[in-house]
Amino acid sequence: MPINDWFKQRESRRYTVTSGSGADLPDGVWRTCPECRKTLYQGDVARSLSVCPHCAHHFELIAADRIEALVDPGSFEETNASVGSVDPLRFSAVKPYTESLAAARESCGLAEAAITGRARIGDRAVAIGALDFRFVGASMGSAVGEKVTRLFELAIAERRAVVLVVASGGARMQEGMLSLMQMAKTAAAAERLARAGLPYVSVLVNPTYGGVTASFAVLADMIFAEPGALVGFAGPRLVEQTIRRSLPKGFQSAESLVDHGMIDGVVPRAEMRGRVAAVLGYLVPGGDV
Amino acid sequence: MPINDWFKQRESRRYTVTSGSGADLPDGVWRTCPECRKTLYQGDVARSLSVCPHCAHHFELIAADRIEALVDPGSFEETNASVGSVDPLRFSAVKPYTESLAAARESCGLAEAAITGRARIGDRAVAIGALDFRFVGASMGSAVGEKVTRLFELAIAERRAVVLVVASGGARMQEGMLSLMQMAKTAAAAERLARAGLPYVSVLVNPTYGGVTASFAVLADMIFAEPGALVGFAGPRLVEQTIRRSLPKGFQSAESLVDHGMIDGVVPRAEMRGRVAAVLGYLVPGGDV
Amino acid sequence: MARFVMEFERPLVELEDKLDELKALDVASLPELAAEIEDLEREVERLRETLYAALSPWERVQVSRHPARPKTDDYVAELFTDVVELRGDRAYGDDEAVFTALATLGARRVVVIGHRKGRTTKENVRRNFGSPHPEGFRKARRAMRLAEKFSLPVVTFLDTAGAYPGLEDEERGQAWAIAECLATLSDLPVPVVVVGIGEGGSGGALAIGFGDRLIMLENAYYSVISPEMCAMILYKDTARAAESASALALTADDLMRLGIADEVVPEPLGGAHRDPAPVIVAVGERITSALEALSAEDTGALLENRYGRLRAIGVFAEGDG
Amino acid sequence: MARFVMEFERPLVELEDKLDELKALDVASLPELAAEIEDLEREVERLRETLYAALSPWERVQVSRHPARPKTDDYVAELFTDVVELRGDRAYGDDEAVFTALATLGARRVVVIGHRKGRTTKENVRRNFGSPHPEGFRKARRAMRLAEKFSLPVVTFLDTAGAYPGLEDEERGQAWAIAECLATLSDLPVPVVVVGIGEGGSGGALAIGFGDRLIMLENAYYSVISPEMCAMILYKDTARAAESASALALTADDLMRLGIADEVVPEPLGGAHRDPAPVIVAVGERITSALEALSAEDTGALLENRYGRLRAIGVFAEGDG
Ligand SMILES: [Zn+2]
Ligand SMILES: [Zn+2]
Repeated sequence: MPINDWFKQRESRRYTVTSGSGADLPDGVWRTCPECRKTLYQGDVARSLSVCPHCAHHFELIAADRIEALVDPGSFEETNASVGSVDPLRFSAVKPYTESLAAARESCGLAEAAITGRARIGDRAVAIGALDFRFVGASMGSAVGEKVTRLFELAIAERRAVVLVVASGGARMQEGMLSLMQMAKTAAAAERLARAGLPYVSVLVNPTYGGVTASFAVLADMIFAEPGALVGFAGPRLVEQTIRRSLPKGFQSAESLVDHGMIDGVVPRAEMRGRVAAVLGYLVPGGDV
Repeated sequence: MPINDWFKQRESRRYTVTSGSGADLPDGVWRTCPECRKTLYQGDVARSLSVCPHCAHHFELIAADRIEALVDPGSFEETNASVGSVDPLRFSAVKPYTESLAAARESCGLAEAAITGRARIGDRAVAIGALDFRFVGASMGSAVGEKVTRLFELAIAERRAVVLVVASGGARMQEGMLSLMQMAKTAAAAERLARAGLPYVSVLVNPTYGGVTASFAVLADMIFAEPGALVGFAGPRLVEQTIRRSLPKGFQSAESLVDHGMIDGVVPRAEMRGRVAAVLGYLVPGGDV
Repeated sequence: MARFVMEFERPLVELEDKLDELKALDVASLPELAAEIEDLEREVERLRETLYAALSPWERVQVSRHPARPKTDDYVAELFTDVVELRGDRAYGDDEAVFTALATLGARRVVVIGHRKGRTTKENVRRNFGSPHPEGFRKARRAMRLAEKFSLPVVTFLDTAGAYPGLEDEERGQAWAIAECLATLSDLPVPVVVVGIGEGGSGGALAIGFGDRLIMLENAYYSVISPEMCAMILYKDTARAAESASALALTADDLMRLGIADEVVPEPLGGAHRDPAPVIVAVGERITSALEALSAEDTGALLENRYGRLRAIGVFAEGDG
Repeated sequence: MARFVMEFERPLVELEDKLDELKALDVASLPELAAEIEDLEREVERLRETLYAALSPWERVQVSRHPARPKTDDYVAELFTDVVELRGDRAYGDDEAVFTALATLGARRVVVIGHRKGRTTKENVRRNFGSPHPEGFRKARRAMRLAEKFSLPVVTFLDTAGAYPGLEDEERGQAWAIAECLATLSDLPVPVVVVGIGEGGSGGALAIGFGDRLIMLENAYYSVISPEMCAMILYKDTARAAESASALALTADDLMRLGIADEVVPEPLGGAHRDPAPVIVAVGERITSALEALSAEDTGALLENRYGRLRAIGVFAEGDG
């Protein structure tokens, strides 16, 4: 559906930042953990930040829950909620891009794959954003690029730290070169933040790939990842085809990224808020602790 | 002999910047090329910048010849010629350090392993220095560190580019920690030059090792090396003992340093002057060519 | 190298071959042949024009990959003097898929950065067919920093299928290396002129692929994803690359329309490889006038404009919700 | 871990063992034993004092390497709170031989950089026994740059036999990585306090081993070359390391005399491992007061003083020739 129609329709069912997860699953439902194959009660999963109580498998979280899990309760105030993708190239293959967008909006209750806004973490003012993998694979088109860029600009204007929770399939090919250029645009905005001496912490969650990894996601002062998150530039299948042999165990996993010097640590979801707050305690301008 | 005696004695036989090489060998002498084993007439060797006419083996050159081979004829004007090492630790093992110094001064006609001064290359004003491997293995003690540091400072004061021809066995252990600290001192001076926006080109010749490689030698904007020059931090024997297997062919050679991304090129001696001049043409402040 | 025939040229090439055969016969002894040759020549000319006059996006992609197409090496050799190559990232290796050098264009000293495909198989193996490893991007970044330190404008040439998707490239931080180039380029305080000469494959092209001017050759492409991979994702069928190429808006004209490219350098009928010299000269002229204009700006304005150019790219809606 | 006995302690340890044996006997049933024990105790005490009171340089080197000696980990755990580790050089690897972190000392937020030896064999293997690879120095440099960006003072702990002299370390530019640390540290616009806690081996120590204050533990050493390697070069005999250690002027006192170190933290008789707690506390106090004094200086003066400190190091003659 065209974005303006969607906005009209949305009036009646504004999405809310919900705690817990399992997206739309009601509490009473049973789920199977893909890692340990145990059957879990959705209510338990939701209460543990969607981490399997048996094997610590980290289930996917929707963007709103990502933010909720990091910020001081009730402190999030969304910005640019109405920025959403259109179909500049009239891209149509298998399914028209407009249909993919409409379906994503319908199922996620979001205008776009990124949610951004102001919040506080450990009572420090931040500009925070999160990507929602359900929305066209959290790929970066013009709208995601614009929202992320505006988030950096907001932070510069208001002297805030930036925190971004990133998951993404990469660039959004349905927007062609407009999408590719968002890599440069967001990287330029991140660079401006850095020049302004303001801190930026990124949290990489499963999966983060392609043009998003190769732009703003890894330009942070400190980078953390969730256990088991896969992060890379090229997808594992492409790499496998390229090298014509099978990939080593743990390839592109958060744990191997630490060994290869790419990130500062693998942090369980339950500890992420504390870790991010601790980093901000050092990097946010202001007096001694 | 004490340095002041040496300076008195030196009056009568000031060393001169001589062209050609073979150090003290008279023209009529025959030499054997260590590479191709051919017998060469010293006069021919000297006329070809001490490069074997058969296999292009680069013979060692004394520091004065290094400078002569790079600068515009007659443009070199030495600075700090009288700075020389003393024996602050009263270091004596096998042979007292003072004896090594006296012997080096006697045989090289130099106060120290470094010669520094002002010159012009392609008519551009430079501060240039060269190390002389004959002088206690061109190791860096207080005097070499001081001369190199003063050279950088001279360049900053007079807005000159710096060109250094480096060969060295590393730090001069006979001066203990005073020697190690020259690494930091010369690196700090090189950093000040960089901050002043002035160019620095280093030329690494055989052999360059240890504390000299790991300080000012590799902090240049562009680094070139002579064919076959060996350059590294740890010496090959120590590396071999450490890894307990034999070293690959070409290990630490100038050619392998290019492949490993450490230097900008291997440049035959006859082309070095042109290459350095070309770089200075780009990096020395001033109008377009 | 054997003559390279692109798929869509085949009908033309067959006619051209037939014409050559006829011409090789003894025309004097076969008077009816002269007329036939004349007919065929007209036919070839007609076909050449219809075939090349309006290339499809996918055909342009093929032209952009033609092995005889002028490469970074050719532009450097023809346009620049006093070339001093910079090598190595000072940390891991010297990636020959990326060329970096100090060079002089007319009376102007610049830093050149370009993807570097080879002409021979041996060259291509050394250069990984122009697909950079992380150290190639890190070398490019070193060249950018040198340009900054000594206030030299930067000229880049884009010609890569993309950053190499190898195992060790991932391990050595391909994404990190590209992202750092993007950040560095975005506020490099010297003029940056980019020329798309052949392939402009995704992040590997973008890493040195934006600045204050983007000059595209008529048949160069620049794309978020290769048409083949796009077809694979959409249709599970690389043979449908032509459709993808059209959908992706990757031609020079598309980039003009989208406000990403600034100018297009025309190519001779059939592609730059059919007559490289005038194309290379034209590129040199375009770079020179771009540098001339940009050098007049002060650094603050230059960087504001560059950011503004990027900032303006993107088409999205802002609802009233 | 079995009790570690340093060569020069052996006579004392033997007496101590004998004393322990006697004490284990039934004193009540052997009345003459009490006197013997008392004598032996006096003897042990006397020997302990003569042995430890004036350690030779080579003995201090051995103490500095004692496996139970407090390490970077211990100082970090005891003195700092809210430690957030920084990992990786963002290009090749995370070298565990170098520890980098954001940490809080009292009320002061700092960046900590330290060589990191392990306590167990497993830890030591992961940490390469505290001898960094190039990526360790590159990680340290990243931490320095972070300190610069966010105006955090830097505190470093030296405890390495030296940079690792491996094949691949050479190939990945060990010398380059160290030199870049030296350059970065030399004008890093925040206070830098260095603590020599154990071994200070050559360039690998120096890479994070100079700044605005150098605090040396009484038995820490800092040397241009290891005594063993020096002996090897001079005498072709590593057994003559003791002579070399004396010649090299590598003790804390030597460094004070040479104007390189600023202060010496005393250790308990026999070395810091015999009673680590007060040593660690004293180090914390020294760092705190150094930071206090340095934070009062403005950045320009700080950097001028740092350069001046380096500039003044060196003893040479300037003849009249
Ligand atoms: Zn589970
Ligand atoms: Zn020869």
